[in-house]
Amino acid sequence: MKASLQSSLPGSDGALPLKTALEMYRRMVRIRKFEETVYDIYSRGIMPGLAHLYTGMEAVAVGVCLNLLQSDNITSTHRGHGHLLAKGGDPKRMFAELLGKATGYNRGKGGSMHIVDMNLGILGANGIVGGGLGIATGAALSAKVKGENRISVAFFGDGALNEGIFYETANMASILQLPVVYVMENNGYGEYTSSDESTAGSGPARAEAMNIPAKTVDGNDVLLVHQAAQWAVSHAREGKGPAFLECKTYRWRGHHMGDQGDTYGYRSQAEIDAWTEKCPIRRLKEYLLSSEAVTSEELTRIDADEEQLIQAAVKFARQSPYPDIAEVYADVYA
Amino acid sequence: MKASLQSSLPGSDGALPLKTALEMYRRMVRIRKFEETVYDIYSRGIMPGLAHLYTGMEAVAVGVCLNLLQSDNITSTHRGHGHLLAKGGDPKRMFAELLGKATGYNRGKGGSMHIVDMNLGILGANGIVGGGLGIATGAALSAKVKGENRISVAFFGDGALNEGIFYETANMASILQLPVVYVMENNGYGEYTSSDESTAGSGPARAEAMNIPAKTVDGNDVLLVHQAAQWAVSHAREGKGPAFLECKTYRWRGHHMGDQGDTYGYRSQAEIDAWTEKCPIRRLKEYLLSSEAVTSEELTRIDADEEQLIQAAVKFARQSPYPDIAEVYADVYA
Amino acid sequence: MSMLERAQERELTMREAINEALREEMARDDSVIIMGEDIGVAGGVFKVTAGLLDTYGPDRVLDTPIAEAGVVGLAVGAAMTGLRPIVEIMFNDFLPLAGDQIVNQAAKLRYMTAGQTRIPLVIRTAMGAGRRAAAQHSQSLQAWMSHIPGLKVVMPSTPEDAKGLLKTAIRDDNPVIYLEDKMTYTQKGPVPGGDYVIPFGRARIHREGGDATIICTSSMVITALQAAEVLAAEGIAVEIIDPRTLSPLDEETLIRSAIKTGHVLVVDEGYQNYGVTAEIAARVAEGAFAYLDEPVRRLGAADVPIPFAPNLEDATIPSTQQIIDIVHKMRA
Amino acid sequence: MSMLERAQERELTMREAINEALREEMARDDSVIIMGEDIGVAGGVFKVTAGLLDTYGPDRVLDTPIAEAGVVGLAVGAAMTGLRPIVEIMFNDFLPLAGDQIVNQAAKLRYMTAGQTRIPLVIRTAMGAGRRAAAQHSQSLQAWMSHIPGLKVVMPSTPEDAKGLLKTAIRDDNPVIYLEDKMTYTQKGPVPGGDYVIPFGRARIHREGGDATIICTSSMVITALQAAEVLAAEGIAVEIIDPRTLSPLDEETLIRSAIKTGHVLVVDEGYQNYGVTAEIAARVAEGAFAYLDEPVRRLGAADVPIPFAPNLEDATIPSTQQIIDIVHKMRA
Ligand SMILES: Cc1ncc(C[n+]2csc(CCOP(=O)(O)OP(=O)(O)O)c2C)c(N)n1
Ligand SMILES: Cc1ncc(C[n+]2csc(CCOP(=O)(O)OP(=O)(O)O)c2C)c(N)n1
Ligand SMILES: [Mg+2]
Ligand SMILES: [Mg+2]
Repeated sequence: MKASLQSSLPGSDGALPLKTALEMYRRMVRIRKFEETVYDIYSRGIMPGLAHLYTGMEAVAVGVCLNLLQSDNITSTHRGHGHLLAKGGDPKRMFAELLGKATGYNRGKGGSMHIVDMNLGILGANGIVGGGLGIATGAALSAKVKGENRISVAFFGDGALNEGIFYETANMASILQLPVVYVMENNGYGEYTSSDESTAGSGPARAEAMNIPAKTVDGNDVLLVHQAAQWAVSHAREGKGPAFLECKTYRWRGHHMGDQGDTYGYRSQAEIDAWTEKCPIRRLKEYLLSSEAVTSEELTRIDADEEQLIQAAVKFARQSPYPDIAEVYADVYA
Repeated sequence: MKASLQSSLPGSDGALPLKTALEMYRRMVRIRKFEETVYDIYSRGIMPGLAHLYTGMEAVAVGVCLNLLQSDNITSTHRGHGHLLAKGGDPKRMFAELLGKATGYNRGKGGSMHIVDMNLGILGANGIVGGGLGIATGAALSAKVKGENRISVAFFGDGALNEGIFYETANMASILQLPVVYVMENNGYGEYTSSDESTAGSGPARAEAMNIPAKTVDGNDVLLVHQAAQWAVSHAREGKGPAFLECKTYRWRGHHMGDQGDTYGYRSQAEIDAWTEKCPIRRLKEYLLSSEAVTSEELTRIDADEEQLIQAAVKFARQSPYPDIAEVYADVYA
Repeated sequence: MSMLERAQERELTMREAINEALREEMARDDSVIIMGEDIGVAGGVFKVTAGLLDTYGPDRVLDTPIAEAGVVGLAVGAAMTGLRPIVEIMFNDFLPLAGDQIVNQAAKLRYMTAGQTRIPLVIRTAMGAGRRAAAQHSQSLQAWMSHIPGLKVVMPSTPEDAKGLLKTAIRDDNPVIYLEDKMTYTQKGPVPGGDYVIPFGRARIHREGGDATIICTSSMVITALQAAEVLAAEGIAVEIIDPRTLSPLDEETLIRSAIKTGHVLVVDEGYQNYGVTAEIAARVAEGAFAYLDEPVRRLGAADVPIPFAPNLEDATIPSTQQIIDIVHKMRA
Repeated sequence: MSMLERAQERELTMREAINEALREEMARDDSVIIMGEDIGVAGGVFKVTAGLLDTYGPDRVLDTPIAEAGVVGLAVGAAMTGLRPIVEIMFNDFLPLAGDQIVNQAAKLRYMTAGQTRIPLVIRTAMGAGRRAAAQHSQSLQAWMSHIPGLKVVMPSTPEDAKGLLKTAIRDDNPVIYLEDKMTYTQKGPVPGGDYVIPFGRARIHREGGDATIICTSSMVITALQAAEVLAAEGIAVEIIDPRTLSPLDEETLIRSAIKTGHVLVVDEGYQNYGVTAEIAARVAEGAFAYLDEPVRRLGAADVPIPFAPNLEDATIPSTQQIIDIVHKMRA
């Protein structure tokens, strides 16, 4: 780990406050507990539809989002729970949405892949691979045209990198010098296809070829992600145009809930184990404890708080009613 | 001019034979005369539809195509006459197609933007910007799967570079190591929009970011284009995968026949004049004469031959009948 | 329309009427921006956006790269966050390049989010055959757009409608596909003065008549009106109705006329199979069932890619003569 | 079907039947290749292509990047030059990403070139709602595909049809869109042994009956057959017809049945507005005009983006009960 709580982070304007580090920890734990609870309720047949878990990737969303203001916008992916929680999303309304309940963010009409919270600048998870890229870039266009101090962050995967929409929108962002940060979550696979076998060259190289500065960072180290994102976010916020960040990470739970064991035969247990070793939460925890700025009890308290938050959220969701059938015809048009 | 008839061309396997140089001259003159005749008949209201002229860009198509075998495939663009003639297309059937006549390549059903000659490996002009990229790359896939010694060349413009389809298909060509050469004709504009204002970074940089080797060449110097294309074509033919070639050039006659004078106000007369000075045909001619390998009479004879060829072709086209009305319903399905 | 507006009426071409609507809406609301290929410096390939760049500057009039999906993608994001983008897609044949952005993003976001967002986006695009532009530049894909819930679809046939409907489209909080028949750009017609809007979902009866109903869209209105003239001379009074918006569709007005005349022909320039004429015919056949003297007839473009040769292309487009022939047959 | 084939009949799931067709055609003709996202190593997200990579190797079974337009683009070029590519587009909701390649390239190239080229391309794709997959993974876009001249559109409803129609599709020299309802993959049915094909443009009468005709597609056949059972118990004999291919459409068989029963309902899972039911209803209403006792009824999916919540989603899909209710109303 190269960044430290005490020392000034290169590229940042000062030391990382302990408060921020603890907030990182809290949010990563929240995401982990959220996702593992999804795993549980999905396995028990309580949750309908598809679920793509963020477990193992928590450092990316948290490291990036802790650089953002509430008024900044993000777009997320099919694997969106982590981004939403990192940006401040309410676990209650998220779980309710996952269960298709009337109290969900989208009153049950969207489900896991379509959660939006306009107040928090969450412009949406998206079921189309690369679907958030146009939206985030367009939001950056709004900010520029309206002279507002907002930036956009588009999270997207290594798989999405190969969709033409990345190329088309990043080119426009570059020409127009829009305040948008492209965060590529490189977890090695798009579904069951290895990124190495489907991608010629790298994300950063492709961004740089369009004059977008780019960095690659260990996506399992939240401090490094935070630091790199600080660079990217400042770049965008200062009007220097788009920036690109590749975060290397791994999804422990497979592509989606149907991808368990050897169903799709594309990855080995050894690989999974190796990445589990690199758990981003454990890494931060060990670092915090070794820095002696935090006690084990403090962290355990956070764990417990979050556990309670998540359990209360699930309970809320489960007890909520399904939407009224009249909802079918509502909201097609404004 | 850096290449020479006598000396060995760097990257080529020997001196450029005079025969080839004369064939370059002949084809460039053919294209020029073809296009200027289109200009004439279009202006006189004889040709329907749209016409995008290749005048001024002749060195690109000719320099590239003289490296190809008849069995190699090319895809062309809306500005396709030059590519087709360079690959051996028959001016008679082309003119007939331009006039919508039954004797045309496509029996009048395609027009200027859709001419195909499967026997010559001309997989088509295309009315969709970037429309030939998938086809050329797919033809390279066929060659690879079937173990045939054919390469593909996709001609496309600086404007087409910004369509996602370039990015998607070039990535696949790179991963699969397909025998395809991407020839980007950078004439500075996509319709009336300057390439500088619409394109971040360069074509070669974008190709290299996908591990595709790339070169840029003066597209008004047929010898240099020929030499660079030799490199690219060999690269593909030897199974080393795709290559990318940017040729810098200019279209004298504007985007299409409606783009005359100041209608669209995007380019200056000074700019046009400067490029007219760089006429690729005159450059080759002066070079040939100065090399003393050819006499002025020989070139004049080629000019006259080609003039005759083109005039005969127009006459043939004009005298040909329109297609039978039953053609409307033919060929929708095989 | 007020007396004042009528008094201020001028003859404008379709192109001028659309340009005026754009200009006025951009003046009225500075969240309106316009983006597309060659729309700025060049004023658009059909010159519909001429002068806008000079007036509103490059922040609000964006010449974009050639990247239809990207352009619409940016517009969707901009629409979600406070702008009201108008996108020009040069030819509607290129809508399929932006298909995902239109269908899976723009059309669905409001619904999927249970109304948390609105998408005030207008996509203007040129459609229609007749310019010898061949199969990739001559289509009329309104059936595709009309099939998608969440989109509104507008097809003006006169300068007056073009202006009033475009203003409504720009002020609408939903994605609106606005199709301009390229053969009508130079067509002239009276346009009222002042700021007026035309509501969506109200058909316009261009000509009344009790013998047969012709429901027709966009430039087919002109074709049908010509046929009506000829038929009138023969003593056949044809009612000509333009739905003006395909979605929402003013079914009521169409059915009322069908009930009155008992003979109905639907004409639209899209491919006939699985096209706009099918939906309208099916609705009218259901709504006026007991009153129809014969089946609802349909006339769309021939079900072939549009050929280049002038004689072939002409044969694919619904013509005045075909309409006359069908009406004769209907009345036989 | 020969006696031998019948004798060799087995029960297969839809998925197995499709897999078998792919396998056999790849064995028969080595110009057949298959490409798509996750179809190789993983055997496809729905496991339809399981085992093909092992048998035919990575040259003929290509795991592609996530790039729908690019994949179809390559397939078009490959089809023009001697291969017979089968592309899997994971969900038909993603067809719009490849819209241009399908509509402007694949569908038109043969015509534009006056028959100089052929495009033996099959695009297989999963459609249909019911899996709580929400608005971007549950659509049924067959109306879009059917509208485009130059494409053929196939919608099998049984394992037997799935296999025979897919073989026909692969051997066809035109681009064929082959839509697989994801809810039917595990549905079992008898499949003949041996190599058999089912011609396009021939409807299948699943059940005969003189009281009413239900024309239905894909999984709606199952829904309609269930309704027919219930209605039979009430003494109402319903005829169930599956056109099997929407383009070409076996209009004759549909109209013949309409003439016989005088009552017709068309059911399809696409959005109802400007959808498949419109075309079929319009044609039947025209062809059987004098014999219809009442208007042709239509039942499509609700005209809304498909909601996630189970109770809401179910309400958007045509149901057995809705069919029964409509037939009751028709016969009232
Ligand atoms: C346009 C489109 N194509 C395909 C899919 C199916 N799909 C869903 S997720 C996914 C993989 C995405 O990979 P990546 O972008 O790396 O994200 P990750 O799942 O690894 O987080 C695919 C192919 C889709 N949803 N949208
Ligand atoms: C998909 C698509 N978008 C837009 C157009 C309209 N259009 C035709 S040519 C052209 C410019 C192409 O520029 P470039 O690729 O540089 O080729 P050039 O005309 O300069 O040879 C445009 C925008 C089109 N035909 N297809
Ligand atoms: Mg990934
Ligand atoms: Mg250009």
